[in-house]
Amino acid sequence: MSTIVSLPDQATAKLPRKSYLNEEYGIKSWLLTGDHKRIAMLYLMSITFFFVIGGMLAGLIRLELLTPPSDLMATDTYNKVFSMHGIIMIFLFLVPSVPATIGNFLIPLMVGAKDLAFPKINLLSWYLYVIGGIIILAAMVLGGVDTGWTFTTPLSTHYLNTHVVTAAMGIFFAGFSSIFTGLNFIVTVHRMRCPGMTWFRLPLFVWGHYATSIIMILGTPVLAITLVLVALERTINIGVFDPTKGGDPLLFQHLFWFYSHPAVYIMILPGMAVISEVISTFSRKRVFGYTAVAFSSVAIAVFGFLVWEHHMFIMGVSQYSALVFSLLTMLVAVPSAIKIFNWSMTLYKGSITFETPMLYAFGFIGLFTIGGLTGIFLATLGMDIHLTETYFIVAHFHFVMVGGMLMAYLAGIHFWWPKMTGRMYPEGISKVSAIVTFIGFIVTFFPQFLLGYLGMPRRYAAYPPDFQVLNVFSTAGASILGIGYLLPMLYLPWSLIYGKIAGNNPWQATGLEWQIQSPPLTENFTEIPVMDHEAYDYEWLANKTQHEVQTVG
Amino acid sequence: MSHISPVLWQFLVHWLKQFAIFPPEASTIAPYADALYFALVGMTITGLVLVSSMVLIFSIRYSKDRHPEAVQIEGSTLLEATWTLIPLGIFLVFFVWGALLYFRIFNAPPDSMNVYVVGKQWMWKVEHPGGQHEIDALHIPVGRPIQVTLISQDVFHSFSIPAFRVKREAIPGRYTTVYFQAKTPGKYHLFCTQYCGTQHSGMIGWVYAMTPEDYRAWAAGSTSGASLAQNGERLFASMGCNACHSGDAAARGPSLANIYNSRIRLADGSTMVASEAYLRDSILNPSTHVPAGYAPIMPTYQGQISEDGLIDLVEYIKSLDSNYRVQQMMNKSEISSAQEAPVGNTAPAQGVAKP
Amino acid sequence: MLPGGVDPHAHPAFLRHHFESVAQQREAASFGMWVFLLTEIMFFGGMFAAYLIFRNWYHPAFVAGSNTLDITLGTTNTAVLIFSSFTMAMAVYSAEMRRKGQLILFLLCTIVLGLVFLGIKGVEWHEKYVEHHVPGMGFSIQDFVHPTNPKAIPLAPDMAEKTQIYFSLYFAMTGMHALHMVIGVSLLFFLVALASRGAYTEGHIMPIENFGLYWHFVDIIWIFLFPLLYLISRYR
Amino acid sequence: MSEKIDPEHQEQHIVGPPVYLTILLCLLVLTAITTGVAFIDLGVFNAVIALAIACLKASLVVLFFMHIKYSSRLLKMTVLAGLFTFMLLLTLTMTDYISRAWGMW
Ligand code: HEA
Ligand code: HEA
Ligand code: HEC
Ligand code: CUA
Ligand SMILES: [Cu+2]
Repeated sequence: MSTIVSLPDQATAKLPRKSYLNEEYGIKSWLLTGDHKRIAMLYLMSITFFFVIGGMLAGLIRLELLTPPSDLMATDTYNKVFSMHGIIMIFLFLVPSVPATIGNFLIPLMVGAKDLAFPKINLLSWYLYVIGGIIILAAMVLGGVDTGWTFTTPLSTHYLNTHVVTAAMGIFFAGFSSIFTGLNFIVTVHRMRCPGMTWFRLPLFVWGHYATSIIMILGTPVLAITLVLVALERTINIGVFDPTKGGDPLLFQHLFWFYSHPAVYIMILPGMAVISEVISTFSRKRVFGYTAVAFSSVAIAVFGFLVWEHHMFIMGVSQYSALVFSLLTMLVAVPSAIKIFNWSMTLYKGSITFETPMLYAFGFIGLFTIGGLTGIFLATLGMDIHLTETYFIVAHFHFVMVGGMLMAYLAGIHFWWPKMTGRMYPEGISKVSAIVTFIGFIVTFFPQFLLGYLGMPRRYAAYPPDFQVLNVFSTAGASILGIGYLLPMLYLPWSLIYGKIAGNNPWQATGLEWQIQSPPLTENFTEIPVMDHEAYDYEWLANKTQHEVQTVG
Repeated sequence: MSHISPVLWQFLVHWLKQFAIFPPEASTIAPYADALYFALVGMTITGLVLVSSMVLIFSIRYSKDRHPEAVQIEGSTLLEATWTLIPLGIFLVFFVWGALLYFRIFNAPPDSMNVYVVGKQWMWKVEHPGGQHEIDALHIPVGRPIQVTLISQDVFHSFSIPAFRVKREAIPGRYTTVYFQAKTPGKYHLFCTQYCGTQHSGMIGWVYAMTPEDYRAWAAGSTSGASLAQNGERLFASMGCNACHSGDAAARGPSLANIYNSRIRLADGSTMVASEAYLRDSILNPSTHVPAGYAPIMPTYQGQISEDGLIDLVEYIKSLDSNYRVQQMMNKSEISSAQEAPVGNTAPAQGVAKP
Repeated sequence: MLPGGVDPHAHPAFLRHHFESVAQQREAASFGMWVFLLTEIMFFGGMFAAYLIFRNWYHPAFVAGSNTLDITLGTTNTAVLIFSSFTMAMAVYSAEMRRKGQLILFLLCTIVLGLVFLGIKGVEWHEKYVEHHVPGMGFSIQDFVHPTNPKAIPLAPDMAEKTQIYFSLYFAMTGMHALHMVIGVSLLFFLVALASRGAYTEGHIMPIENFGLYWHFVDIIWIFLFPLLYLISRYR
Repeated sequence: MSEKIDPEHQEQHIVGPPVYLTILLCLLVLTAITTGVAFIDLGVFNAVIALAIACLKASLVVLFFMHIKYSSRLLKMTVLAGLFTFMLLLTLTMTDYISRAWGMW
């Protein structure tokens, strides 16, 4: 592949004799490992599994919506399908996607540590995730839940007789998994940085994950207690959310969204973190406005806690407080804009190449801009009245979550694939799949904006025939999209055996993780590194490479 | 075109006919909402064009072939300030614009005609003050502001009329209101947009916006005989309310005449306006707001009256208010034909002191 | 030199391989514990928010509900828990001083006090069960509408219904608190077992210190629960 | 480590039994006070005093039993961050509950 930067060690690269992958063999050495890289791989596999399930459910949704009446499945089946789709995709796929896989793999490498601060807790958090996942799967197999992913009371507490408590407990476990991941990251970033690694020498990837961890730690427990209260309400009939007993169903909304709005930033900040690395590497340039990008991550995390009520604008909250929250929502949108502009400016006077991760990153920028700006529609009070609970919302959040985060996730997986496995993915076909994904995505979700403005309500198993045209487009797009996601699932495993050997630093990137062998040793660094330059210092890298060429080859 | 099969062809034609990208502007609010929408679309397109042209131009101009050596740039405070402040300014404009529209939609003008809507799994029950009941349908005259007072009997529902660009949640245990004024006669979708269980997607109906004449004819034709206030009066007697609320000075309960929309002094010294919500709550949770000078002896009717019954009672108590009566009469005389007796004339119950 | 005389650059057996020094390990562990306590604050925070709202809405019901709690038991329990916090603090001190016997003694004291707390709590809950004041288990409002206590002000039936909200919160909050206590006491047994093998008196006191933080946190939660649940308008 | 000047790190400080005993005594006295005060009718001040005393007790526990007084700035900030977020939850939720009934009295 001509576009891959050629390297001193690329031509002669061999897989290292010893690495974290072959340090020990056997199932047990994986299931009891404390190594953050192995745990990341465990996560990668389990997350992919749940993504496939969630994706198949999405396929069912789209098939059902091909025609107006609910002909493929009964309405309550449909309700279970979209609820499980939402629950699985959010709690079992998107929340852990980048942080638990790529983040887990990279944070210690990037701060120059041998492992995360608490390896056992890291492993525990994977087990919690798996337990949560199994419980949710059990809920699905035993008959499903049909609450939607939002568990709206009193519907979920008193009017449904599906496995609400089971699903809630599954989410409870998955939530604690996410808390422990966040805890580990925060402590690692504060306490395990190598000598010379000051805060402002940290890669932006670490900043993004630091901000994410803040939300995980402070937001997730509120979701946990809310779900416990829902479960108690269902099982022993306490009445805090039940209007007939004097409780307040809006209180549930407040507590739920106190987590779930910040959670959408759990779902995007790690993606943004990936994009910073990718853009910088492939334009061979320092990220424009490093401090602004770093601080905007933290700003998003902090301001993210102040805006949850924008999900409740027509639910009977006080109009004055709606005003406050609308204003705050406008403020939280600004840091995202700052990031987008800084990334665009990073390209200016760069030396740009277009490897697959970069294509995904471009996809991210475009789609997230649309998704984010349509968020402004929803934050605008008067407009939200018309748009809320319609397909406009569905389009908005798929643009930010699928167009944004999922693209970033794929960018990250491709970008660090050589580091994780020691082998390159096939560049040609992966570019094709990036482009297929992009096209499929637009065809799937763009029509949903129009549908939303036309007024098609979300969570409808059957809809009036007026809306069919756009729905057919959407379904057609989803099949293209499915292929776009299927391809990496085929060629990435293929490349494990047949891929070209990557060498230490196939992208000529500056991060610490690229200066060691790929795949890395179990202990990451043979001796603790000393950071003596800024992040994204390409001159330092050039000098180093030159030095290596002189001494090695 | 011969190679396109006839079925497919029909499908295409059908589609093209059905194709629309925004719903009819059938209410007075709709143009305002659409204006805001197009402004927002404009902002999105501007933003997108700006960002994507930056990305495109730079990646062409500075691709590795053309620009092999990257120039390292730190950043620029001036630029950061620009792209912080300009988007912020734009967003704030939309905040103000949106807020104005929000208050407009949720606060009805005082002379609007009131319609009650009760949501339950999975139907909309509409009750007109004149006593017309409908299910999953709403008949309204064009050209009159209409206030819909919503409540739910079970779970959250959401009352949505896309053609009017309005929507409001029906909440269990609390009244919410939304207001609109239809512009063009026609038949429009009515959706439940809040997920409410199995038949959520079946909780749909139609809104019929009619010319005032048609509406009058419809109202006269479909009245059930008794207005809501009259039903309420009957309930008031049958539930034994008049035992205490007889209006006498010696009665155990306060007189309910003229209390609607008046300022009530409560036993704890605060005051409250007796809105519909207050009246409803006084019947279900009497001890949460005890008017000054009375003992909290009124029993709770929680679980004994349906939401429909509560609406009847509330309408009855409202009809005891002379101002409201006059207004209702005006509504009536404007809308309903002369043969139909205005509610106010029959409303005052025996024994209730006239103001 | 660290307390207990460990050289921070020495590599004792308890130093995990991925840490550079004992100091780093120690700082990471205590910071980690504090971050965990943050999540605990927010976990209980959700219930405190609910409490705040309903207390304002249904104040009379909260007063009536609160006045049925046994204040003697409540105050005793508060004192018991504060004492257990003290013994726990002393346990940490003993570990720092490398006094094994003293450490075990204080840990045992803490266990006993914790169990006493749970026992008293159990008695109180049982009382509520007998009085039909447990939501969802034959909850009855009779005691509030027709109080047996002549000093208590009878509630209107609709307000009396709302005592159920009070008791829901009472059981949710004290229940969650007690759950934390149960977890704490169970952990204490482990700590005692390990301490008697001398695990914490060789300079490796982090587990004891962190457990202390947890225990004090549980104590703090109770310090707030006590006035909020037991002490509403007691003068009635 | 010790020669480095870094606000995040600080030498461990051992707190002795005298301090613990004093705190224990304070806590018990405060418990007695808060229980006693609850039996006097002070109107809204009952709640205020009860909460103030609870906060005071909690601070004593945090500062001395939990050694925050002697800990690094990082740990102090951590405690504050928790309180801050909890207050956010309360105040912003209350913006809704307080103003919901505006215009009704
Ligand atoms: C990854 C997830 C994610 C992200 C990042 C966001 C980001 C945002 N979201 Fe979104 N949102 C969701 C996921 C997400 N959302 C989900 C899942 C729901 C539905 C939940 C449900 O009900 O099921 C939802 C719902 C939702 C609602 C509630 C709608 C309703 O139910 O009525 C609102 C309302 O304000 C909203 C707003 C926003 C805003 C303002 C942002 C902002 O953060 C966006 C900021 C970004 C930008 C603004 C783009 C970049 C800006 C520029 C490039 C500048 C452009 C230039 C000029 C203007 C000149 N979102
Ligand atoms: C991470 C989050 C995430 C992701 C990735 C997706 C991905 C997709 N979603 Fe999802 N969606 C949500 C989160 C997500 N969604 C949430 C939170 C809701 C709200 C739920 C609620 O209302 O409670 C929702 C709701 C939702 C709806 C609205 C349902 C309704 O309101 O009635 C629709 C409808 O089109 C939809 C479609 C899709 C499609 C087509 C994809 C595609 O991108 C998926 C493509 C992926 C695959 C297809 C899998 C990979 C491919 C293969 C394994 C190949 C083999 C499979 C096939 C060929 C089918 N989603
Ligand atoms: C046992 C006597 C009694 C009965 C029966 C009774 N009420 Fe009342 N009502 C009272 C008293 C006393 C008050 C004032 C104190 C209070 O609110 O508890 C009151 C207050 C009210 C108020 C609030 C008035 C204000 O000025 O704020 C309304 C409205 C009301 N009642 C409606 C009804 C209705 C409707 C019924 C029947 C379904 C009814 N009442 C049955 C005694 C009664
Ligand atoms: Cu009613 Cu959806
Ligand atoms: Cu949000």
